[in-house]
Amino acid sequence: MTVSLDTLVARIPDGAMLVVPADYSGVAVAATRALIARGVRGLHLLAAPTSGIQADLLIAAGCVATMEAAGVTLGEFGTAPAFNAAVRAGNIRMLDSTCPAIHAALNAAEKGLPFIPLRGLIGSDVLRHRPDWRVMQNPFAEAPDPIVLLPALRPDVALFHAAAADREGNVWVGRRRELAVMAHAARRTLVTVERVLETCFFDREELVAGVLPALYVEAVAVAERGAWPLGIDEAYAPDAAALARYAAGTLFPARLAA
Amino acid sequence: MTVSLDTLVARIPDGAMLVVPADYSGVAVAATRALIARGVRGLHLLAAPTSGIQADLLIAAGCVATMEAAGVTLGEFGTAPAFNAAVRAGNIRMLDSTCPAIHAALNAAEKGLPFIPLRGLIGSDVLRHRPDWRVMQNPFAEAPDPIVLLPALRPDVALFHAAAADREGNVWVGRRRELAVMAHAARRTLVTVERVLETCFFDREELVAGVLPALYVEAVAVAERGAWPLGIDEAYAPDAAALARYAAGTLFPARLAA
Amino acid sequence: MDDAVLIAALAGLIGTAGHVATGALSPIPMAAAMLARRRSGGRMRVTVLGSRRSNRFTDGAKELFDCAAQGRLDVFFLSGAQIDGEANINLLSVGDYARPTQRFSGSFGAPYLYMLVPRVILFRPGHDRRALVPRVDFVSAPGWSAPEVYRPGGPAALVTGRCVFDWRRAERRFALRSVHPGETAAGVRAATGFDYSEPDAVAQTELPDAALRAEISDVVARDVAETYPQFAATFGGQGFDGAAQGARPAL
Amino acid sequence: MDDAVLIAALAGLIGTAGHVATGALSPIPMAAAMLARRRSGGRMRVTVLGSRRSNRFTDGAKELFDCAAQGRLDVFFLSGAQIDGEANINLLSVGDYARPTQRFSGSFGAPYLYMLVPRVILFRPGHDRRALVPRVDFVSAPGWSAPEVYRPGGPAALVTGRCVFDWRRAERRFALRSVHPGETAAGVRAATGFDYSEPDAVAQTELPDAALRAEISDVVARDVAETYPQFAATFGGQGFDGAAQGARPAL
Repeated sequence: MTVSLDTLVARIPDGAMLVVPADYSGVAVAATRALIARGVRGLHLLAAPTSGIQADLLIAAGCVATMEAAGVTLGEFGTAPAFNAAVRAGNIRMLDSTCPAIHAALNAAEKGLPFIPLRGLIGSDVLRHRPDWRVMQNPFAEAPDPIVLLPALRPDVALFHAAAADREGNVWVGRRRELAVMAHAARRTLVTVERVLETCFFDREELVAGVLPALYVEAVAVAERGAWPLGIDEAYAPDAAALARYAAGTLFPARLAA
Repeated sequence: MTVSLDTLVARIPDGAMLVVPADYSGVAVAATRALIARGVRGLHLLAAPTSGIQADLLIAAGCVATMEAAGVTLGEFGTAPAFNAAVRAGNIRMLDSTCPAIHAALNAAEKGLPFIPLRGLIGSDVLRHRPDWRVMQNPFAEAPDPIVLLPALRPDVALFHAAAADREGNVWVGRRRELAVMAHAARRTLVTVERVLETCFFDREELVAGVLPALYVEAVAVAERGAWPLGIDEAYAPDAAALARYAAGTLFPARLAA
Repeated sequence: MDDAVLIAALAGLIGTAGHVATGALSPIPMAAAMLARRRSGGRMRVTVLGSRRSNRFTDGAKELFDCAAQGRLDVFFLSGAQIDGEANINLLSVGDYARPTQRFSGSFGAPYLYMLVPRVILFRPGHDRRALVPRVDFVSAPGWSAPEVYRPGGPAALVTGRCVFDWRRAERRFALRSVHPGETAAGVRAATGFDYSEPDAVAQTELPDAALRAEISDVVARDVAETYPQFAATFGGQGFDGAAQGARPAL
Repeated sequence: MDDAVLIAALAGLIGTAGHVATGALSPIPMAAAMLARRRSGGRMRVTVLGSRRSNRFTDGAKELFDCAAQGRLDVFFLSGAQIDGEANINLLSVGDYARPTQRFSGSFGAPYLYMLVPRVILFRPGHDRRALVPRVDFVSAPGWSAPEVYRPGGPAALVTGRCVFDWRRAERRFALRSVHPGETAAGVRAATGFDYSEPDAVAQTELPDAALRAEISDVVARDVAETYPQFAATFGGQGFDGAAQGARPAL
């Protein structure tokens, strides 16, 4: 169950739809650098629902064919330079989305639904540029009531970083339940953790609600400070100085990251 | 925030759609007896997704106009006598459902969706007897692909029993996340608890994932052994002897329960 | 009825599945799943609804259904107050739907799981013409579906107190596979209200030997007793600690 | 720009709402919400995305959106790289969509929240003709919708570094409510690329007195610093403990 970082990322094939979490939710940056080192190509990178340095690193290294996100940003450190350049140059296919649409489409995959409706969106150019989304009349309404239908998003692989796994391969995600949704929705889930504990989370009932069961986890790799320069709530804060250097283009040589 | 049991159940109006959990998930039996004592009438009782002694008590006391459930049973203690008699006599309107449909329709209400699709069900007489459900062609499929659409279930009131609330009115539900879905879906949520703690669950991060925030809870009443003769995982097991007596018709005089 | 025969037969039908789940009031299927897991060297995942120890779900009561739709559940067990020759099952009522002569608990998750779980094993100890009927009064879940209906799952077999039937999907009918010790093919035919295929020579369901019986008793005592204490107490005469509960949270 | 003026003006617009939420990178709206909560005697609920202490959500990142759809969120804040006179907002790009001259982060939750939250306060400190335009290049979220479109929410006001506009829903246009200290109605007109209503006599946005400034500084130091340490450090000169984090779980 526990594998090396290189073995872990070898399970992400070229061309995969890869779903990754937002910066606040446990980003597997160390695994991302290993993935770049292995030279992955043609990813459909799905941010759930936004991404930052992770998307930017992958785009800078030429790994991404399609980027799907509600936002790509370095937050207080500014715009994501490689992402912005790639969009302006038309070097990646960009599927602009909105946070609740990505959450809902992953919920649809989690439930095995081919599609799910969502309120809002009508009149937005986000919808206008998504021919894969549809608008239909709510069949339960008498009066006109258009509503958007989203096809389910079923990623090939989910990849994230968490504080700890236990000896069974269960992963503690706490209140970051979006990680559980990602794992339920994806065909395979790969996780890096700060450490593997010799206990079982299910022996402590107060932890159980925050556990992603091993049932959904294909492999775990230990990566200490694996979210750096981002943070992980349980262990360390984001490294503001390093993120500022990244934004300025000086953290990783030529932004190659590996 | 903390009120008496009588004040709590006074908030359940006649004719309300009342959603209650399955026997394994924290049933507010003491509150149910208080509700019967106050003489509630015309309930649309929605079991999420099944019910046992609670539904049977309410039906026996003539409180229920419509029963919606995937199953009503006393489990190993046999059939629910008042429920079965009422169905055979045609004294209640029965909306037979299936567990995933009730879960999905509550998920739809939680998400503010007017409807949600669900796989399965086609060819079942459960579907045939639910004219409020619809079958439509999956608009994302080229080939014929019929799929069921369920209207959202948005209950007026959710009522359940839990081990503890904290001083802010947050309720710990642990892995019984169906209780959180019920509360999100319902307009108002009323909770009985074994006790109210002087702490705040949010001060202990390992508990947070199992917390239903006070945002969704209108009122809490203390009811020690409030699930009896059912159990609550944190505190006491179901009382098998009492349940057997209920099934035999001798636990509560004339099954009036109050 | 010899529960060990049923447990062994069900475990054989489970085979080498990756993930097996059992529903409410299912001590014999649970024992069979635990026996199959032991044979897999612990690699098989078994999810027991109603158990804290043998249940790793953390996303509420919906997770079983989501899990099935994701294709992460290989084997499930269903039953029926009535089962017919097209593998339709009835968990709801007998007689007219609006005014039934008999009402049961309800269809629970059957209308969904029967269609989504690849191998559903029907288990119905009582085997007579009232249970195994030409046509169920109410279809809680259909045994087969038209080709345009999304249906990755369906019946695999039917195990009763008398015999084991295989489900032949292409023929849409059951086929007698074996009769339990003490039963005959003619006896099964007489007790069954629907038609089915029958080989010229009908095998006997394997009778567990002493070693297998001991293993089954051990499985029941170690794995099943937490969830089904009454069943376990009757089954093996093993002591049961009624106070054993899952770990309690320290609030 | 005097942040205290903006904070006081936003707090006034929040009024007596039951539940206010603020999104990413929103220190001034957060301070305003915290000030409004203090004025409510603590009854107002404030949810700060990105905070552990001021965030009681436990159902993952989707909960904000579900909560809004349930009608449990009264006020939210949005911004725009461009905002036009019909209250359309653009968070995405300038120029042609396929080959933009400027690309921003993305539309985040705006296409949804702008339509579902009853009172959305637009907040955009930079106020010039590049930001407040006749027509946005990309509609991240529309300011108004056709009557058949389900839309319980929409814009309530627009606060910039120069002034406060009310949104007049029936007229589908902004109306100048007040100009901040040091600004004039003519100056606002010159800096604004879209047309709007203007009263004959334009009020001045209230300038916080010393007591209110002290209260705002206190709110920033006590409530905002956990989520926005840099903002708080600059704002009040208050010390900040960079190591302060939410409670860590004992795994």
